[in-house]
Amino acid sequence: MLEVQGIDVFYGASQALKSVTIEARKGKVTSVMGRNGVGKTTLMNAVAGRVTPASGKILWQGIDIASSPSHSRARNGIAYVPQGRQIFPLLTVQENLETGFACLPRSKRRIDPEIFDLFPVLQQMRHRRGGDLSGGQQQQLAIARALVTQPELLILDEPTEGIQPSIIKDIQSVIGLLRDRGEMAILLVEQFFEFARDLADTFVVLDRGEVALEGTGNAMDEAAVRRLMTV
Amino acid sequence: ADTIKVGVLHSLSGTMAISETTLKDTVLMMVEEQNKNGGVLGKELEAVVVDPASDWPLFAEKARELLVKEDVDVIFGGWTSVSRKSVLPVVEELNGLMFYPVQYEGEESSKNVFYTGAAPNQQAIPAVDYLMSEEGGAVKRFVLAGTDYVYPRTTNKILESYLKSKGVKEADILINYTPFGHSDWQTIVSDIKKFGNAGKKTAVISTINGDANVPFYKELGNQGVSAEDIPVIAFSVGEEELSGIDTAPLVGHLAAWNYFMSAESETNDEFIETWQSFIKDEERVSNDPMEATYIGFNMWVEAVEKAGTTDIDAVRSAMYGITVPNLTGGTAVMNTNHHLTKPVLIGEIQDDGQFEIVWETKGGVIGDAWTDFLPESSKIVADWSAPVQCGNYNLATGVCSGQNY
Amino acid sequence: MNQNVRQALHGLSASFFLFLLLVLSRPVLAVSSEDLKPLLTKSSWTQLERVVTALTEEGSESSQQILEHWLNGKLFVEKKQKRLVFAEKTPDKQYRIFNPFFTEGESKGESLELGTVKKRALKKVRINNQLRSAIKTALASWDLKASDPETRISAIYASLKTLDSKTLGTLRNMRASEEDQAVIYALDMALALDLFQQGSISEQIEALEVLTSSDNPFIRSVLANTLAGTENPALAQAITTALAEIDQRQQYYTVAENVFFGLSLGSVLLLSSIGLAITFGVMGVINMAHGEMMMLGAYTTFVIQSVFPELIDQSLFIAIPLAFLVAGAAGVLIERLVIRHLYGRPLETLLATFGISLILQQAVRTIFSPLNQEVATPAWMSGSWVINEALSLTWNRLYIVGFSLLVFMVLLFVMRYTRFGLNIRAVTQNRAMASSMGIPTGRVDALTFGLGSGIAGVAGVALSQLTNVGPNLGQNYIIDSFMVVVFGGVGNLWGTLVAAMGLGVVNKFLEPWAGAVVAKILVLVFIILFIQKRPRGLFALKGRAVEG
Amino acid sequence: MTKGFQPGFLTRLLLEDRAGKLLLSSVMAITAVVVLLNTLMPEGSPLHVSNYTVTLLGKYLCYGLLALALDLVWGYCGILSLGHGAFFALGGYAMGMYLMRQIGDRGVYGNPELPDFMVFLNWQELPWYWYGFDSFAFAMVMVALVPGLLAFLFGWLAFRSRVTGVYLSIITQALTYALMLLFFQNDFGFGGNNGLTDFKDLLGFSLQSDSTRVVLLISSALALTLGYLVCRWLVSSRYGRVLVAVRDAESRVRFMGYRVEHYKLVAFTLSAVLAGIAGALYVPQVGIINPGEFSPINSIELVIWVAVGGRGTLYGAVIGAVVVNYAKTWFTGVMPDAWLFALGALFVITTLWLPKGLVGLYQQIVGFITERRNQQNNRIEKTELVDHG
Amino acid sequence: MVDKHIPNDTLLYLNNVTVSFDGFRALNELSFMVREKELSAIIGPNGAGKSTMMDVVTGKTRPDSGEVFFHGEVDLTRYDETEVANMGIGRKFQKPSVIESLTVWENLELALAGRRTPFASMFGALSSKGARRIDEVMELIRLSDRKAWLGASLSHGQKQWLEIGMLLLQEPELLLVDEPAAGMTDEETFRTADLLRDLARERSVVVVEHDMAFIRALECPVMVLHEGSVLASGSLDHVQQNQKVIDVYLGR
Ligand SMILES: Nc1ncnc2c1ncn2[C@@H]1O[C@H](COP(=O)(O)OP(=O)(O)OP(=O)(O)O)[C@@H](O)[C@H]1O
Ligand SMILES: Nc1ncnc2c1ncn2[C@@H]1O[C@H](COP(=O)(O)OP(=O)(O)OP(=O)(O)O)[C@@H](O)[C@H]1O
Ligand SMILES: CC(C)C[C@H](N)C(=O)O
Ligand SMILES: [Mg+2]
Ligand SMILES: [Mg+2]
Repeated sequence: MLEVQGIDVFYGASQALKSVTIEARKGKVTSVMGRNGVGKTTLMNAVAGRVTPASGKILWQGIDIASSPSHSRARNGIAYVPQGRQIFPLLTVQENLETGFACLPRSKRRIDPEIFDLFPVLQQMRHRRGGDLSGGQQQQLAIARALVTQPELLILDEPTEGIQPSIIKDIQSVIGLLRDRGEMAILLVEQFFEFARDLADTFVVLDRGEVALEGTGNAMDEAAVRRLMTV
Repeated sequence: ADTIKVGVLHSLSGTMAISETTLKDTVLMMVEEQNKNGGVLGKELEAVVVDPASDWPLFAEKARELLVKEDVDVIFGGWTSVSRKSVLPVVEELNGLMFYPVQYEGEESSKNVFYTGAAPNQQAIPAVDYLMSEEGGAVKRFVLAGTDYVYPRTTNKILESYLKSKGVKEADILINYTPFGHSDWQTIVSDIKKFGNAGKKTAVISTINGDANVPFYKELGNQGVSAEDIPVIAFSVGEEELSGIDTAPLVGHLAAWNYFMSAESETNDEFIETWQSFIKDEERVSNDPMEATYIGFNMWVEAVEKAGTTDIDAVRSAMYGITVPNLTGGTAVMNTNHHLTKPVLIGEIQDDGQFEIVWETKGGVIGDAWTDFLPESSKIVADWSAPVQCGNYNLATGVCSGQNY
Repeated sequence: MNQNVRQALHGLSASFFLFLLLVLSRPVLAVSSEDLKPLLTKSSWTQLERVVTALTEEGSESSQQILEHWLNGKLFVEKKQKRLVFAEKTPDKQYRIFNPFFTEGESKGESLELGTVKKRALKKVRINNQLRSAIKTALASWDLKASDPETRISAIYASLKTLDSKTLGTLRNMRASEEDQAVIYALDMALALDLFQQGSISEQIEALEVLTSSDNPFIRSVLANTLAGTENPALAQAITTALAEIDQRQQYYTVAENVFFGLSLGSVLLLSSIGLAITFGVMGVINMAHGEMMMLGAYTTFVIQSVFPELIDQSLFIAIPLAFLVAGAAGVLIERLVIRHLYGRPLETLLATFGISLILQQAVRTIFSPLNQEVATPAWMSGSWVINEALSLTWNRLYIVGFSLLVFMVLLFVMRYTRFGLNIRAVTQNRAMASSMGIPTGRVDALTFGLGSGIAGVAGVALSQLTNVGPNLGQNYIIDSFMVVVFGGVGNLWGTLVAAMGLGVVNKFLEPWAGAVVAKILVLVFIILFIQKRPRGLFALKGRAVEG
Repeated sequence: MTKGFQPGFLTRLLLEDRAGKLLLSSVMAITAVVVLLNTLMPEGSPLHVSNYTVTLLGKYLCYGLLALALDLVWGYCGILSLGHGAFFALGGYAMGMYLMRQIGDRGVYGNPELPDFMVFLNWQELPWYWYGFDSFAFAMVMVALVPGLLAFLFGWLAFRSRVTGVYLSIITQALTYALMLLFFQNDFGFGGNNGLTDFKDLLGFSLQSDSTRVVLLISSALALTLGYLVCRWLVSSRYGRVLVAVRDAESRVRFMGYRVEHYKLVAFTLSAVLAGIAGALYVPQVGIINPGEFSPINSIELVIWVAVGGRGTLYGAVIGAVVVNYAKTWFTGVMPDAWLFALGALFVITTLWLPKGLVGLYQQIVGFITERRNQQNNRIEKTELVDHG
Repeated sequence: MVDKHIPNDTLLYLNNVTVSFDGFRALNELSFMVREKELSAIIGPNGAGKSTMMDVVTGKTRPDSGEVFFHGEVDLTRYDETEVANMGIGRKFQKPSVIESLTVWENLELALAGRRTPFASMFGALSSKGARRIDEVMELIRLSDRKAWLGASLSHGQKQWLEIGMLLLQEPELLLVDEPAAGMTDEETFRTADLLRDLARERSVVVVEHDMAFIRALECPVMVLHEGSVLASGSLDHVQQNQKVIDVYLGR
């Protein structure tokens, strides 16, 4: 499905990613881990089209999309739940969800009721402005909004940040559910070790912009990973 | 130098460009024509155009630039009084020579400026005389509507005192001021209507400036204020201003000027023809400040020829008493108070945007730098010839005050 | 004066037909040529006035037409033949001339047209306001017989000032046979006025009862003048009561009028700021070129009218969509070339758009000359809607009020209920995220800016009906537009509506009392103080959504 | 870092501010050269600098001081004032009133009590607010006090009510607009549209003499230098850092216990005083003050000078003011019909290619060099703006 | 004193505070107290009103009803942010907020306790004691080597630390900390917990967090907020047993 092949990303003169290669497959969760500032978000941004890699390829269903704009990637099935939620603050919850319609053909433009089953609070706050929600509510909205686009690749950047434990569990089970349906590939960035470990089919640990460790989920060496995640 | 430089100081951008650009073109045309006739003193004239951009202090700066950097021999320029006031200290300091071609409030006579536009007594007073006459409708009640600044204020002060001297009562005078560029005239036109409905014949004397006129006249037309009921006589609305309005509903409203494009004279026909071919527009109109520019330019040329030099002092003395034909068929004379003698015409707006001349003074009216209708001004005269040789000579005290040299 | 006929005569083709009709049905004139002679030579105003009297006394329809043509500036002397002609301007600036007379036995028809001549061959018969007013009064006596009741009514009111016995006779006869209620009312007024002016004290008081219901300003002035001159206390008392009643009504009209003036000023403010409510309010571009977009719209109207001079009445309907396209396209272009690079740097958009506005102004000066251009008002927008003698509302303002509300509604609908509107809001709130949701941000940005600019262009069409169409048009409105948008609360369309209308009405209620200048100053001070109370405008968005 | 007032703090101030040093020394140097060439070289000599250049330079320096004043509040405190022209004009009017009073009975009507424009409009006596302007000292106090007081009152209201952003900008614009209309009014007693003109002398020196003009130029240069030093000192003190903090995160600063409105008020008032001083120096050099100076467009242009030069650097503002005005002078002379195209293009191009203004270019070059020199320097600037939400 | 049941060492006392936004009650007659030199934790579902409570205490939001007493007598709801801050209440925001265009050192300098008037900051010099304090704190938050970095260039976690450092220098009596551990690695999280415990020796600290491991490490009483009022309180173990808390917050 998604193959990131040796990408380099620069912010001005400083290099944030150095020849990073990862892949994500349908029905699988790929966990990306690493300390603060190692380049996880940058990597996700590159896949979603917010930063352009200086070199390397991003193959999505076999086609190199490294230079296509983010909205066309979204239309090709890549949905993004960014770090920090990025809710449209002045749109209502309903409208926030509807922005996802831009990816859908006219006939498919509806919000799957299942989404409200997953996140009941959104149903309740449907007409409140996104910006007025509490942090955790916004995180749920962000995930729901990504699901509206019926994606084939779901990118989640630290979805548990600031979320109450029960919802973390919910999110965990939602991700598990989505994976088990086998309809989408999931890229998950997470610092919360247990969460990442429990979900990961494969994992990648970044360090200073480079892949330091990778492997399948069940073969994950906790000590090694934790080492990479401390200063 | 092998050319004689003529400075042109008219705004080509900003709010006043609407009016002033035409005058720049007029000067350029005059220069071109003069060069075709062999220039002046055998030398070619060279126009130096700058753009003071409707920015008053910039007028002073540009005047200085023309006089110091470009070394021009004469400046034609200015429209608003404030631009002239801004240039004044500069031309006086550097002993330059400037021709100012627009009607203004008077109360000034500088050694270095020749005023070829109308003084209040060459526009406002005759206009009132006309309105009060039988054929002007024997008006008994007056609305003085103006933009809130010096020219209208002064003109209205003069008119107020003139009207009162003619027996018009305080209650029959309504004075109204509006901001620059005022565009919403509903209330005022409606007030004028009400004021005019009281039974006595009423007229409006408008000193409304520039941009505000179009919306004013549109509103007049729409509210159905017709010239027979309440005629409006304007001092700042000429052919050029009318070219931006559909004049059909305005037929019969008036203006007082020293020149109308419709004046019948050979020089005028010739002038219009040259102008239209110069500007490459058959439809282009001419107006009063253009005539003032025309007169000023020709006078200057003649004075230079007479003096045999472009030396400012020599030219200035040569200016006094110089006569040149004006465009309405008579002659204009430059007086020693630096103002012209010229006729005053009243015209009615026609539906083609022209004025029909309905009245004119018999012979020329001498421009009065200091009006006789304000107590302080009436004491002052301007006379740059010996023995007075001063622009503000106080008859009461015998002192010549306010000179900067 | 016969308003309808006069207006009809303005339209070229229409007038021509009417003209032919009149000409064909005209009887022989019974005025001696000696009487008309002053028309042919340069004669004094008094002489000319005598001609009017002669024609009036003659009284035939033929005289009526001569007077009408004279009044409308269509009566000329053909210089060579020294004869009187009616002349009609042709589109190629020549004149078709017609014979106003015809002798007995001459066959009617084509011979009336005398051919086409150059302007130089003709000399217009002079007219001034004195004459105009004399002619109009004279024409009123013909209008009394007009078939259209409106015309009759205005003729009756026009005759009030000169109620001589002859006119009164006509009026009395009319009263006997008239059926139209409104005309009867007017006739009663006229007769009562006569009674009031000529009758005994008791008759005067009786007449007052009728006159009290009139809103005619002339009648009021007669009452006031009589009051000043009377010594009879009973009459004085009665007049005072009547005047009080009339003035009471007048007051209501004044208030109504002020409200209308206010709304109409408000609608101009609304039109001029609503485009800015999009480009600035929604997109956050400090768009100093907004005024120039309006200017483009106004010039589009001008161009349309010069390209299709025969379609003046329809011109606005062509101009509105076209102005939207022209200004909109300019907006899209500006967005793509400049603004696009400046998102996230709102203050710099001020700098760039200011530069663009300078360029556009100068471009218009270069292309169209720095002079104002003439934009004609279609017949259906000229004049006013006469509600009664004291209250009338101008059509152009009425239409503009309606139009501004329409534009507002459409825009509101687009922003609230369409996908495009949703996309606009999403993009302006978070460009990167909107893109990640599949919204083509570049296109949405360009179209949004185009929409705002296009609406500004449409506003320009409306403004062309009220004010100067010149290079400074935009500059005159830009400050007010920003004031309105901000006062209403940035990003809130309803706020813009209420702010525009509110400021308009406040201004118009202050104006009669404080004068135009001080009213404006007071409104500005009011805005300053109001913002202290509501620091985020009238309709501030509240909550953490805004602060966050 | 800064330890407040200490001997030698000036030297230290300048040591840390290389661009400022450069700017001030060029201002001094150019002024000196112009003054010397104007006074020492005989007229007609190719080296002679005309009095045209002298006044022009003087005017630019006044604009520079004005721009500096705006940059203090806009660049450092985030207050985008679209009404700073008002303070400039008020200072100018205060000076103009003094100059009018200096005319005494040398006016055209020879009235020793009333200025000319009052005489012919039949004013009977001098309005009270003209009292005191006979005295130079009083007038100079007013030059600072009137704009300062207005700014103080206005700021006190607005900052206390937490009016920020465009709302603040627009009410400052409303302020200058209202003042413009007010001063246009003839009845207001300031000469209406024509303003105050026909000045004769200043402290007894004729305004038309070259030496007065030279002195005015030198005064402008000094005022600019002093103004610059004061502003520089302010922004490099802790006060300046609070201002920057207010600009970036106003509410955070409140939670730190700072009275944000007082900080803003001090900066705004000081800035208005500086603008007033600039106006006062400007008036005798251009010879007229009229309500046009209050026009909102003037204030917008002022903002543009600062933006072109580079906001938030102080020296950038001065450079922007001089460059834009020089461009205007130059363009209006050489291409009177098309100069707006050139100026407009200049603004567009600056925004597109020089996002940090002219001095941004300089900073980039210097930054590049120092980066080379000192790899450890990590003061990176964020190039991309964080999305809100 | 407001209530005789309020112990003498109460620092902060919320009495029946209600806040609503467009009809929605974010805080619903909330009452609780914080004692002097006490560390306490607040947990509760997203949207329970935790941040709103802090807004009320710090003067950002005015409650519809109810009072907030500081030191038993001052009603904080009558004061604005600045005054509240100067009374000795510091706050760390949920979203880290440092001054982006100032350096780490300058950020800390601004926070350093001292007179805050414009004139004081113009003329007042930084004492050597103050400078030492800043250096100490910089050491503590491990940013000594980043002294001259701009706030903007710090990573998320570093910003959190810097903000904590700023609060320390403010020397507040009451410290409100909103989600300090968010975005920190586990190791950093525990260090933060240690630090907060340390701080609570000299002042009161109220911490809001969702990370149970962190809360546990704080070793302090816990209060659970739900729909704007207190649902449960006591030790962490105690509230973790509470069925309602499990239902609305912890999950199974
Ligand atoms: N817009 C930017 N400009 C310059 N540098 C940046 C920018 N965004 C990120 N960086 C730098 O790039 C590096 C990688 O950042 P990134 O946001 O990808 O880290 P991360 O792994 O997601 O960290 P965290 O866990 O804190 O979210 C960091 O050192 C950061 O300082
Ligand atoms: N300005 C506002 N307008 C409308 N609703 C608001 C506003 N501020 C907060 N709310 C609502 O009040 C409730 C409490 O919000 P608050 O931020 O205090 O929650 P919280 O407990 O801090 O949640 P989290 O743990 O997710 O940060 C939420 O439901 C939120 O939607
Ligand atoms: C009447 C105006 C058009 C010109 C006049 N001289 C003025 O004041 O400014
Ligand atoms: Mg990240
Ligand atoms: Mg919270």
